[in-house]
Amino acid sequence: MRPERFLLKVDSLSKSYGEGCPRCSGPGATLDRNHCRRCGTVYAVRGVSFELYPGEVLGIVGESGSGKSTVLNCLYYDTVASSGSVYLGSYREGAEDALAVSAQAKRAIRNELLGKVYQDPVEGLRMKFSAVANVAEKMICAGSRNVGAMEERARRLLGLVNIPLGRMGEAPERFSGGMRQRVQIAKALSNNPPLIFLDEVTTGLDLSVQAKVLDLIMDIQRESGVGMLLVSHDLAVVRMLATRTMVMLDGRMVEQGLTDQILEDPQHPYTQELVHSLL
Amino acid sequence: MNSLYNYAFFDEGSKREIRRAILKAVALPGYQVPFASREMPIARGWGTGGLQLTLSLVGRSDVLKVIDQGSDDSVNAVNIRKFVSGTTGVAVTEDAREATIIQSRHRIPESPLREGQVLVLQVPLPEPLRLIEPSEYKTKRLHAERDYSGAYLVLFEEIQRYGRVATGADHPVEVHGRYVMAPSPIPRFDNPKLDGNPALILLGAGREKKIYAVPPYTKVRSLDFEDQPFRVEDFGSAACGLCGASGVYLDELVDPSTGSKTWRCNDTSECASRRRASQEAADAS
Amino acid sequence: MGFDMIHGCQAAFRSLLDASSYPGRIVDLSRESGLLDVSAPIPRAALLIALSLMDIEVGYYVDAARRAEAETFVSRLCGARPVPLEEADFIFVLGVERDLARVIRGARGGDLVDPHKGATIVAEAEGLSEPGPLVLSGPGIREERRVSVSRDPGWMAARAEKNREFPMGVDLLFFDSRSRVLALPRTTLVAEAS
Amino acid sequence: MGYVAVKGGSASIDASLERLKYERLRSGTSIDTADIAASLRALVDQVMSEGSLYAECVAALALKQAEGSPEEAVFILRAFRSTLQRSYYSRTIEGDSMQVERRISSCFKDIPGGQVLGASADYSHRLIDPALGAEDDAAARAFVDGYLSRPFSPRGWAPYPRVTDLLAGDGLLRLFPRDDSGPDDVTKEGLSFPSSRSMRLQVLARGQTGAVTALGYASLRGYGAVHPTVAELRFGRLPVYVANPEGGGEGPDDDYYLGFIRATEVETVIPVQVPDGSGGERIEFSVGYGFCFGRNETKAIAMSLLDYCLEYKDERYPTHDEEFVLLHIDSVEATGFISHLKLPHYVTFQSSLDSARATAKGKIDE
Repeated sequence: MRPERFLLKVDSLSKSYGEGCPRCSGPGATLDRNHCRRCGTVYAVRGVSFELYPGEVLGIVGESGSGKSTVLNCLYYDTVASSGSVYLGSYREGAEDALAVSAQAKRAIRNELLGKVYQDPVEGLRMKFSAVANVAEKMICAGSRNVGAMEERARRLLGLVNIPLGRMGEAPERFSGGMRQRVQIAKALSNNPPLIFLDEVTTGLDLSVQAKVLDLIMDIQRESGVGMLLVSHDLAVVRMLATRTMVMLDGRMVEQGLTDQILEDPQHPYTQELVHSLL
Repeated sequence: MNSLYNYAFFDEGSKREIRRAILKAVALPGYQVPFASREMPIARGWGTGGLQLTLSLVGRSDVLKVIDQGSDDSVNAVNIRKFVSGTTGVAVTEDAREATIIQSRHRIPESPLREGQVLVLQVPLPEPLRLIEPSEYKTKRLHAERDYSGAYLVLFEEIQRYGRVATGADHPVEVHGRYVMAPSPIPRFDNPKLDGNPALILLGAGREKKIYAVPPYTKVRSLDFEDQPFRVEDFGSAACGLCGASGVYLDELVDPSTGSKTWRCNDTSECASRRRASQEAADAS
Repeated sequence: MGFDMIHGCQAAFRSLLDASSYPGRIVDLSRESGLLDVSAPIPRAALLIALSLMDIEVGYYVDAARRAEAETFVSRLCGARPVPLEEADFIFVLGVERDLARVIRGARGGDLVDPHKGATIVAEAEGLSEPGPLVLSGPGIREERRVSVSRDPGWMAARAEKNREFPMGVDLLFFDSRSRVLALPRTTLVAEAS
Repeated sequence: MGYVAVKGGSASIDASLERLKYERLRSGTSIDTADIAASLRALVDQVMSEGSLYAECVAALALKQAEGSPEEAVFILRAFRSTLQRSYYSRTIEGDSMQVERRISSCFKDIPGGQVLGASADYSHRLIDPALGAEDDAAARAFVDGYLSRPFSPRGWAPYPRVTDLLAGDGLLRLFPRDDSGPDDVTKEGLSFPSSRSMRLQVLARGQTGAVTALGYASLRGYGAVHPTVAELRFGRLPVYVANPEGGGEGPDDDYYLGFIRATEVETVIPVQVPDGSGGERIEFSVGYGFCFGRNETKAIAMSLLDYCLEYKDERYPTHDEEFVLLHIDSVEATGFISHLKLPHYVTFQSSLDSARATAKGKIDE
């Protein structure tokens, strides 16, 4: 099958909010979509497993509340997964569960081996620091202590994402939405992670801006070969970027396969509905 | 001695709690141990953290020196020395070499410390990450996860803006390769003295209710970058107008008669002993 | 008894602070402990440490052959509460034959957010001397320091494992029958001389 | 010329303290602390509440020493408190056991037990009274004798029912499981976050009257999400018991009665939306609790608002942020840190000057 080692292997990842009760936590659980009506426990992600290989872009689609962003949040340690295992090809050669390590080890993994572009740039950037400093922060996190080198790389990456030279010293709070997303992309790439996460990166942007950001991501992926896990509620975005696609509904993964195959021949009724609405 | 109160003001239970916190602070270099800071008869922000440490440490055989801004005779120093000696009867000195406990605000004495001495520093703001993160809950987690990118980022941004790091006093340090720590508002000039010092350095923040420590012979590094190394204050060729010393921390004064700038040693007791020594040498010859 | 609660505890604390600040320096508590009641069911050095550091705010655990007797005595004297091993702030291992490694493994190590909650373990040794076969290094030690701790060396591996991920871990205080104390805070690396 | 030490700090401070004493006594009179305790009751209450020490005579003494400055007096009282050994912990004091001197509710026109106005300036006209300038001890005694000679029929002491119990009876009050675990004590353990409710209540009850009032007001005015009604405000005496220190019986009959404290207690009700269990929402009332030593109704009401705010976190408003509220309302901490700016800072300022000059130089070099 595949000769090389996976970049990311996710095994039965789950995330719930609430204590659970006999009605919802047993084997014959009855849920109303993804939550228990009796005790209010929300099962945001339920037993999701998948793998991602070097150079690959994997898309996750689903409506809002389907759990797709929660998957990213668990993987980037923005939220604590309830159960499951995560293996990273670049961490201990994929032999150690990256969810079972200490908080300081998690912080190191996130700083050195991962990048993320948030839907809301306020979460991903320090709005009052300069764009250069924002990009450099990720390098500082990963242990770089050379101002000249960081500055040079930050400026090069900001150039790559089309931030004008004259504005690189400005703070993102003075930037437009599209510019902010581009700074986030530069930041996510800054320490050369083998894998980056993109969460609804074009949501809320004007259509023309969306197209530019997507082109940019596509170019960067092609040139750097970085692995990407991309979450979107928009099938068009996934169709443009992702080689393989997973479909999530009510916290579960209902279908996965090559993006073309899913678009051509959707199996699950929910996917059929999604594809239909796209066409 | 003021006999209305217990020896060293505190009841024994308060001392024990602070003593437990001190021992944990020594075992965790640079980590801020929370403690139930007591209200003291001097104001919060006037050295109550340092005072609580001193009162919990002090015993009959100690010799105490108190410094404020380099001077034994500054208001805060006089006040604290009076209080500690008033409630304990402990011996006091102005000579850093004679002292077993030195409580100081904003300076590490110029004369090198030795094994067995304890330097107690008063800390107004113990959290080095407070400027980038106002929430105590979050800064505690940043320390837990050893995420100090914010501290470096502040320095990086200063370089972007001013072409160099522009911190004043209280330049953050990394202790024992783990915790980033506020060294209290000592000038950068004093930061290198924290590294590998033979004396125990205890830091106390009364209002913020934290105790932390730099044990003797502990690696302390001022945060900097490879190509923007840490720099201490630069006095150029200035020398003390009284004792002639240079290479020491100086206070800048304006001569009231000429209006021109003059310099004086900040560490007044060192300056005095230098002058005494040169006077004796002059008398002898 | 001739022991002065205020000045005796202050002197003992300063000695413990000295020992913790300069790991490997063996401090002598015999002057203060000599003034304590001899009929206590726990060794005088341990009693002095308890008196100096423990009170109603503290939970402790005793591992000893005469455990119940020791607990009654300590609780009455300090007001501290006996608690299960894994909840204890202070742990006393009295008797060199006791399994110190087991106690270290079971003790509270604190967590990354509150590492100061790691326990303090006060353990008996037959003798403490300097120099010796254990090579100490870390904060408080200029280069290295060599000491000898006479008791079954099983504790060393357990301690190394417990303190593997700084800042979490436990802090050790060894005492001997002559009321001498050696501190090994969690930062001290202990190796055997080759 | 030999070396002459430049000294003066100690002498200047001594002179300053002597001058302070002179200023306090320059009129040639010294006020009796008993007069302070008897006549400046609101001030004594405020100092006890912020000082978190119920001791009228000590608070009066502190006020005399502080020339009436509450901030100074609280400071003195807190420092004194630090030296006191804790001998006993009292039995839990239930507000229900209050011997009520004043009790009002804004929720209902009439409440079981009735509204008790008690002594209050709320209904007075705040017109300065020149006649009080001439009031002396004889006039005071004459008034008291006349007042006490009038016939009055005491109600007799019986507990008043709680207004919030009426709402609970209707099923409209948001109920929480009873929590009888011991309180956390910020004077013993230090405040940590997230804080427990017992810590929050303690910090609020000790809070500076002006600060608690200001933040409570802000929460009400728009910098908070509170729409309160005072269910009940009580002022009166609360008996304090400790368990028999000799052990003995466990029942309350063996407890020792220590005396009473005067206190203000407030419960405000605030509407909250809660899930109705079938996907929708309904409105219930939640209770905010306020309490302080002595009589300080504004502070107790403001505290009840802040108690609610901190229970129902809302990121939009600083008054719902526990660190913002709890870390800034303590009198000793706030006034101490503000006043420390008066201390010399020439070492740190020199360090800043060095950096400022270096950056200016860098700019010129470019």
